[in-house]
Amino acid sequence: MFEVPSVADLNVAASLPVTLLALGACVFLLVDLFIPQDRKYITAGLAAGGMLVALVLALLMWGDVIELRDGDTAFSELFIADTMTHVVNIVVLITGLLGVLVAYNYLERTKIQRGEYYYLILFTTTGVMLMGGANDLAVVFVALELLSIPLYILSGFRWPQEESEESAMKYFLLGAFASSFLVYGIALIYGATGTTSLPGIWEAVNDIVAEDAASKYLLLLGSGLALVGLGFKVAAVPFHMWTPDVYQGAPTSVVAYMSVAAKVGGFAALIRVLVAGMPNFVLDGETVAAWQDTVWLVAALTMLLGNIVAIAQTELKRLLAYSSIAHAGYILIAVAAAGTASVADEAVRAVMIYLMAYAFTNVGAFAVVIALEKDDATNTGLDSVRGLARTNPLLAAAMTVFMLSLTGIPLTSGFVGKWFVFKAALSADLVPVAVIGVVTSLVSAFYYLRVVWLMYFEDGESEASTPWPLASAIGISVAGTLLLGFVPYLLSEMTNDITLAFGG
Amino acid sequence: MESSEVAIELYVVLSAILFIMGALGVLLRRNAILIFMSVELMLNAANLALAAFARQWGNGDGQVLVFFVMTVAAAEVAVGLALIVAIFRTKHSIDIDELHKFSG
Amino acid sequence: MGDISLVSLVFILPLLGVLALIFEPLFERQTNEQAIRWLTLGVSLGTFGLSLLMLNNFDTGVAGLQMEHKIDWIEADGFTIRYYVGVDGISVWMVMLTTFIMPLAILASFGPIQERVRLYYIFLLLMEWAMIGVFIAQDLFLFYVFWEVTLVPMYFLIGIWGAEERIYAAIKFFLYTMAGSLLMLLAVLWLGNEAGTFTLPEIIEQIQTGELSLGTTTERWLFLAFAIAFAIKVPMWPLHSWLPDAHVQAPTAGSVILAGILLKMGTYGFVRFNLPLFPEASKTFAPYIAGLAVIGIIYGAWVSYGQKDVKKLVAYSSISHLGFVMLGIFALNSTGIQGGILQGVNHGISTGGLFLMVGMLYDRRHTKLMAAFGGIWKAMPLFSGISLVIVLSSMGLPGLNGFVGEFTILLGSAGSEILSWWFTAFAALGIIMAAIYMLYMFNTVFMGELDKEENRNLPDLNWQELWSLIPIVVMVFVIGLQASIFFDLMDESAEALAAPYVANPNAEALVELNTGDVELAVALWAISGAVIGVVVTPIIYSGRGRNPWSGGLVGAAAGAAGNLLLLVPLWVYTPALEVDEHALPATSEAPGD
Amino acid sequence: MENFFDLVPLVVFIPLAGMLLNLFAGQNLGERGVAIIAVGASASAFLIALLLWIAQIDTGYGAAVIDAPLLGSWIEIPSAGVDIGWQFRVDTLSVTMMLVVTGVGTLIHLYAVGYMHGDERFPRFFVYMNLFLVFMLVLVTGNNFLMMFVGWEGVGLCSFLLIGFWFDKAHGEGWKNSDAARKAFIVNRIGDFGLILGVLLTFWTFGTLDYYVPGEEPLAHHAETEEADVPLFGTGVEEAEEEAHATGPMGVFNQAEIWLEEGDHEVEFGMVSLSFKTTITIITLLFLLGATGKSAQIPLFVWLPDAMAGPTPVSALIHAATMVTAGVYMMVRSNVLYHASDTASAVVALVGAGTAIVAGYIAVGQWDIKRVLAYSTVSQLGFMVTAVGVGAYTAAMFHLVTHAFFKALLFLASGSVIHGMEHGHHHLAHAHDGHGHDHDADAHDDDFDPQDMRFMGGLREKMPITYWTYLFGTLALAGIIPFAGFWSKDEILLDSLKAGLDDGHMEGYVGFGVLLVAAAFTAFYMWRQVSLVFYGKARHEAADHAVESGRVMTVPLMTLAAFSLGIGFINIPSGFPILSALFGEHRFANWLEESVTYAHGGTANLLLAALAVLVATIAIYFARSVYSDEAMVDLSQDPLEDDLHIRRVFGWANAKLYWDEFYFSFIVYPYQRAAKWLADVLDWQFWHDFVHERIIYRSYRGATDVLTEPVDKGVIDGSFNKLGDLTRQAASRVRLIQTGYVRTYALSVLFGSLLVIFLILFPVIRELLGI
Repeated sequence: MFEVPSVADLNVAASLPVTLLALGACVFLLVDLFIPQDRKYITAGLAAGGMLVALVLALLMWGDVIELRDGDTAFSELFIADTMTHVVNIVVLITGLLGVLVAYNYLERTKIQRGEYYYLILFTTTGVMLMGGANDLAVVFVALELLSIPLYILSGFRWPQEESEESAMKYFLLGAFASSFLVYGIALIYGATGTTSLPGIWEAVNDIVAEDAASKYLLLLGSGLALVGLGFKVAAVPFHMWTPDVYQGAPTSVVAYMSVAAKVGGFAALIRVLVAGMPNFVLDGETVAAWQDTVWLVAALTMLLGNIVAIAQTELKRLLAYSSIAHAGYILIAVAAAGTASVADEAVRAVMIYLMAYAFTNVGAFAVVIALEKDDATNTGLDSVRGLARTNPLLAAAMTVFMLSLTGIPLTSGFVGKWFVFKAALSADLVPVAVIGVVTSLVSAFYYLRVVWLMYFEDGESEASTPWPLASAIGISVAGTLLLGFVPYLLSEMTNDITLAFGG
Repeated sequence: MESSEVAIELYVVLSAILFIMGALGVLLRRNAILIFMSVELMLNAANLALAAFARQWGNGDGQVLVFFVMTVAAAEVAVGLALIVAIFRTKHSIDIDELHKFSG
Repeated sequence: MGDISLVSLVFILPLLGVLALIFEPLFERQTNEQAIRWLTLGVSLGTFGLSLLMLNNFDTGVAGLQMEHKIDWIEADGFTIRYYVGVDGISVWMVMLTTFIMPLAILASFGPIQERVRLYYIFLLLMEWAMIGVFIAQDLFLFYVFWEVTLVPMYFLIGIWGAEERIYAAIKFFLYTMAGSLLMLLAVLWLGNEAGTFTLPEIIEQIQTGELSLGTTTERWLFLAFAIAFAIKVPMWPLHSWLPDAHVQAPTAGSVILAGILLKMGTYGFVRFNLPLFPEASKTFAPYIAGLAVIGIIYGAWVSYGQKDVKKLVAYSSISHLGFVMLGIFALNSTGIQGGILQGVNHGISTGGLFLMVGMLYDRRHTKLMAAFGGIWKAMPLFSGISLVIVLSSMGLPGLNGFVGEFTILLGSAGSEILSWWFTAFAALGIIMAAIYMLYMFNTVFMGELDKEENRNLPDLNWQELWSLIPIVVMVFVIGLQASIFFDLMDESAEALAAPYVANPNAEALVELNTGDVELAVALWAISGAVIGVVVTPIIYSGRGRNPWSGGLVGAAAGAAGNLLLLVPLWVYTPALEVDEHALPATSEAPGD
Repeated sequence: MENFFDLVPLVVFIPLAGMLLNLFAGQNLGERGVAIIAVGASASAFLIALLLWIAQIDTGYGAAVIDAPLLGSWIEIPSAGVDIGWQFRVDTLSVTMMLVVTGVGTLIHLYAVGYMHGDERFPRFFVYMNLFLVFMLVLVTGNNFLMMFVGWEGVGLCSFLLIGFWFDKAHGEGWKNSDAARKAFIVNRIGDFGLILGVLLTFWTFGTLDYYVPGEEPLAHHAETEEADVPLFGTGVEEAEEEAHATGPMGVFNQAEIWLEEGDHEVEFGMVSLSFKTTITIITLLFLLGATGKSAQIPLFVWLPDAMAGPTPVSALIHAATMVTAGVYMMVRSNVLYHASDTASAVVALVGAGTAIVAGYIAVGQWDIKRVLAYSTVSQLGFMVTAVGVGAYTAAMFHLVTHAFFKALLFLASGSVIHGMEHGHHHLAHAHDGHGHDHDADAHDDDFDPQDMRFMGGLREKMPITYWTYLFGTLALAGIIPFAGFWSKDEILLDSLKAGLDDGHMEGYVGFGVLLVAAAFTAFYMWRQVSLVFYGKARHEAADHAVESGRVMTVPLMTLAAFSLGIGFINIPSGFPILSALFGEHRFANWLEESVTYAHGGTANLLLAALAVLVATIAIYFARSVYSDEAMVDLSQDPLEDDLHIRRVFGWANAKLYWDEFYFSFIVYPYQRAAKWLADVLDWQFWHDFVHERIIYRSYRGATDVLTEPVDKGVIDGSFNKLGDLTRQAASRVRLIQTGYVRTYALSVLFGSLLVIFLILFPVIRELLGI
């Protein structure tokens, strides 16, 4: 009953970037042993180099420079390398690179310089890339764990310090708790459809819907639990409680990377499982996917609570934590919009565009927080920003660009993301949630503007240290935010031919 | 073949009960290690369900998944215990109620 | 696509100016502020020159867009968003106003602005770039982008260089306008979805050929969404309370640009979007918006008479002037529209002048209270002479620019097929009230005894101030005496725009039947609200220890306003209430929605 | 001679050039240079007016429409058919006005050179005077209502500038002048509100605002039968017929003629549809409102007396001779409209009569020399307006012309008196500072006011020329036989009586009766003034030392005196014994008929003439007896007040019938209080603070407080604690459970998952339950 898969099935070439990076990470694991403590920058260099190679590969594969049959599957249909996978690879590799750049001096300064940091980042990136291309529930689960466990360690990286430990423990406990929900969900889905491979599930769902079999309740329950597990990862509201504490406790360079990577992984999973796996899961008497209303309500809840609570925050990292919750809400709108069959592709593209735009802005914002942070990891309160425009005009200008992009002011990538998400929502007739989205982004204007107002209108003496790697990271993020804002063509072109292999 | 087998629903109900027991365990216990055990319990409940469905559907996917889950659970616990040791060294207690530094 | 059209050049130049300002320190060791000032002035004058070039090869015979420039910007699935700019009769004068006012604002801020000079001029040029963008954008997405972008530099201008409560004013300005514009974002998306494209001319053409016919309710909601966003910007009467804050706290150049150009974006929006895109809804809402405009005229004039701070007085006068502009636009005939646009230009010039004047007084005496002045005419004769001309132009003295605009608007509204003659009568009242508050200001500040010691030896105008006022005086006389130059540029486009509203023979019947009984119902509804307000508020007031009777009036107003607000969704959703469907031969294929 | 008409634009552009020259180069030209330029400009304008007059006589009273050079069309909107251009209209009516304005204007400019000598803002004064001439001539020569409106408000502006000329006088005097100036402008603006609405209505009714299109003749031109009132088209009906159907564009008046003849024309525009008759009535009434504002009639005359705060030449030129007559000119210009609407004419007549009587009565009780003349002007304007009301357009214009001369004379003479008094006053104090005139009245004792008649008396010997010229003016104004006033006033009385008799217009009788009484008042208060100022003995040392004014002031006085004697002879009614043979009959009436279609000269009625003169002489005799030399020794109170019940009557007159108090308490103060309330309470406290701060901003903060505190801590903890207790009981009291923070989050995850599961199963549950 078990035969050895032929080499053609394996087709490792399709998943080159992922496999390359995974091997690289393991090699660096070994190589790092031989690098003395004071020359840890070599590991950083190697990690960055590895990611750069993977990025170049991903770009080439996206551009069909390397000939391979599109939508090709590897590892006997466990992994699929379609355009969406490449886009996810590009986004997460860029975030990884920025994460390394940002962490380079920070670790030195706050005396937590250890080689493990870099290849833990590599492992997380591999996890996200794997999730991007998951074509089977098993791979989804494994990728999720591969993505989460290094993050638990990373958030506890400054372990002698209480906060960091506490945030790691919280993150770990709740992470494990939530992933067990996911597993149980997968089990039930498997129970209902009889297979764990997503195309298989897709056909099974067609039959279930056609015969209106009893197993549809099992399927509903399973997808609900899977939604809980992934909702936690993406920090949607009912499961968001961990985010503020973990973001505040963990070292800022980790948070910078984690806030984007975890989201990209979470949303890739949601798209693979819900949108690719069960788009046709339509109960009788309805036109849209069964799970659309739930996702839609969770999105609304996330936006409302994320934005409103952010207003009362007085600590910068906590404020950015709630803002990242709010932005998860905006992306969830697009995921909900994907429920309507006709709008699925447009909605998925909107998710990817938003993630790309969000990556640059958020990493940039946290990079500025790192620049402000003192060596003993304090001074991240809101008034650490007061009067920055006088002491360090360039940094203040960069922070303003990030804040405007998070608010969604035009000519910044944030606006482009919101434009596409709201457009997808409107074409899927989700008008109420679009209105909530618009109103909450008005609310968000208030607390983002407060940061700008503290920097420019008030005067205080806030000084910031920007060594060259951090400065270049901020430079790249600002360039990315403005470039994507000025020329959204890049984004729309990149995501233009994302079609879920077996959708429609 | 069916008559002598135990009905699939029983397995699912059992795994559901186990799952809920695990969840309550996580909520009520104050000792970190016991919380870990409850999480393991929940994962194993899922394994049970998977094995039962695999038998019912007659294909190997479920069993493959069980092994995945078990290995991952092991890795998870390893990391978890390392964390507990670290916290114990600083706080000299693994009661998770001490961990409430953040607020608001 | 071929050659770069002049319009794009006018648009790009300020951006190049900004980039020059940003990268200028690289070429120069220490930043000397004079160089920055002259560079900015040079760029804005260059833009003005280019716009003059654009003006003289503007072909007055063409109603549609000219000197277009189209580049594909975003190709997403199903729709392409283009960088599509062009200029036609309606927007040519708005662009000219922008390029005309900016050099003056820059020149006038040579003196007062001394700290963070580079940042200041970067924001000014960004403002100019964004404002020109708004007026030439022909793509919904492009328009929305520039509409929002104008907010950011003005937020900083008010916030950093403003007066005491600048932060509060800046935040309020930003949030107020953004709230409106977010509504517009939804409307733009919805319209884009329905029409399948974001290019404005294509959508208008679809609507005119009946290819795209929005149902009455959708059309009304879209009209309202656009209308609210623009009404906040204009500002129309109930949504005006951000204006005094923003104007009073902004630096001189800031309030000149704010009053001169930013407010016109609102009126321009109505003309560019609401009228062509939603003919039926415009016809239905025209009397109510014109009613608000007339209230604005009278309310603005009356409140400015009660002011003690001269800058606030000028700010409220803008509400009154723009009430006239809105009345002109919603007279829905070509005279009214052209009058409205010209009055927009006039208001930009005269109120720009007024704010420059107030700024110069503030720089000398550092107070804006009128009581602190008196007899300035004797102390500063040259300044007072020029101020007299500007005051007269803003008061609408015939022979100057203010009168021409107001007369054409009143002409349009008198002959409008939508507005009853009550609107013209009450609007004409505005002329008297304009004289009252303007002369009150001129009297208390310029005439009377030079009895206060500080006013005795105030220095008269220096060359920057003089040269920032002279072009304004020249334009006041040029428009005042030769208005036809301006009209024949606008005529073709305005006529095309007003065509659907004039051609409909039984428009009168349509409106007559429906406004009659509806007005009665609305009046009763409002009165009942007022009665409740009068009864309820004293109870609340007395509860909080304030004398109950003072609350009565406030309560009445709140009650009435509350009820009226409740009305909006009520009648938008009930097409049955409208008799127009039956009276009107089915212009659109599907009667009703 | 035809091309002389092209000179018309020069009439306006020369004073404009004069004004600009003085404005820019005034400071360094010195008084002489400025005077030369100013007077020269006015004189050359007068010369051109003369040339035009000659050209017209030569071409048989021809008319022409000339386009202004340099300026293209003013407001031209092809799509709406709006085409208003800068065009001048030269016809007999406009030339008459030109002659009056520039003629009297030049004399007053000359006089002002002397009067304003020594004032430090001397050039600025002449800039405003020339600017006034420019606007007045634009008003008079404009060929469309809008150009007239430019002149209309322009002269309002000049009167504002000139009234407030001494705005910087000390001791609150300056503030008083500025407020008077502002009052004048605002009251004029209220009048203009009516006019602008009238112009709007005219445009939409006739499609154009032009009086006449170039080359167009006034239609009812040939209907000149004398006796009966002109039937609509009289003899000239044939030509009118074919002309009527000439399809070309036509001016306002000719279209009106045609439609009147058709009778059933409906005015259709926008939401309005009215019969032509009612439209005409509305237009004429709105024009009347405009005229009352400018020509100081009943409701809006309050600004003229306060306008006396300006220098005397200003009062003479603007507030007596020219500007205030603009309203009358406008009504005469649109006589076709007024003739067509009987109701409007009736209202005009009544307003005119009312003003005449009220102003005449108030003038009796005034002490300020210029204020008496101001009220007398208002009353005389009332005469002219009544004339227009009863259809006697020629009489109105004739009275306008004569009044311009003798009222200007009276004002200049009073200026010379004031000048003399001040001179005496300074001389008295031996501190001959010699700068400026009556704006430094505070030199010695504070209550001395050079304009108050109570300090004058016995100036006959000291200022002989001023006395005689003043006497000439008084006799002319009172309407004594050879003087100009008699002819024009008699014409008006005759026509109003005839309107009553022939056409049965009731207002004719009322007008005649009221005007007769007003004439009596006029004679009385003028003689009262002469006796107070010139007869008896000096009541104040300043009057003792008063000195006759210089030649530059007395020469204009003498010329004006000659005119006020001779100007009456240009329109001798037909059939008058000697003089009609001597000077020709109705020369002025025939002259006007060319342009004013419904103008016609009346025949002489000797009985009525005698009656008018008799009434005047009785009034003078009565004044002479009351104000005899002994009665005027010291004037603590007016001799009239001796008798008890007359004192109350005199008191009311002195208090100006409380018009100002009425306006202030019922209109001005409530407006100000409402403005304050609106600005402070409604707009700021309620709308800005209450709505924005309390409702929007506070709710922002409220939402965040609610969400951050309880949600994070209270609500979730609270409910979970309860849930915790619940589970505790359920778990049969295993050790007391105290939920830590971490588990709060775990609880929230559980709570979240329950929520999600419920939501996702919701459709199924609903289907199961069959809702």
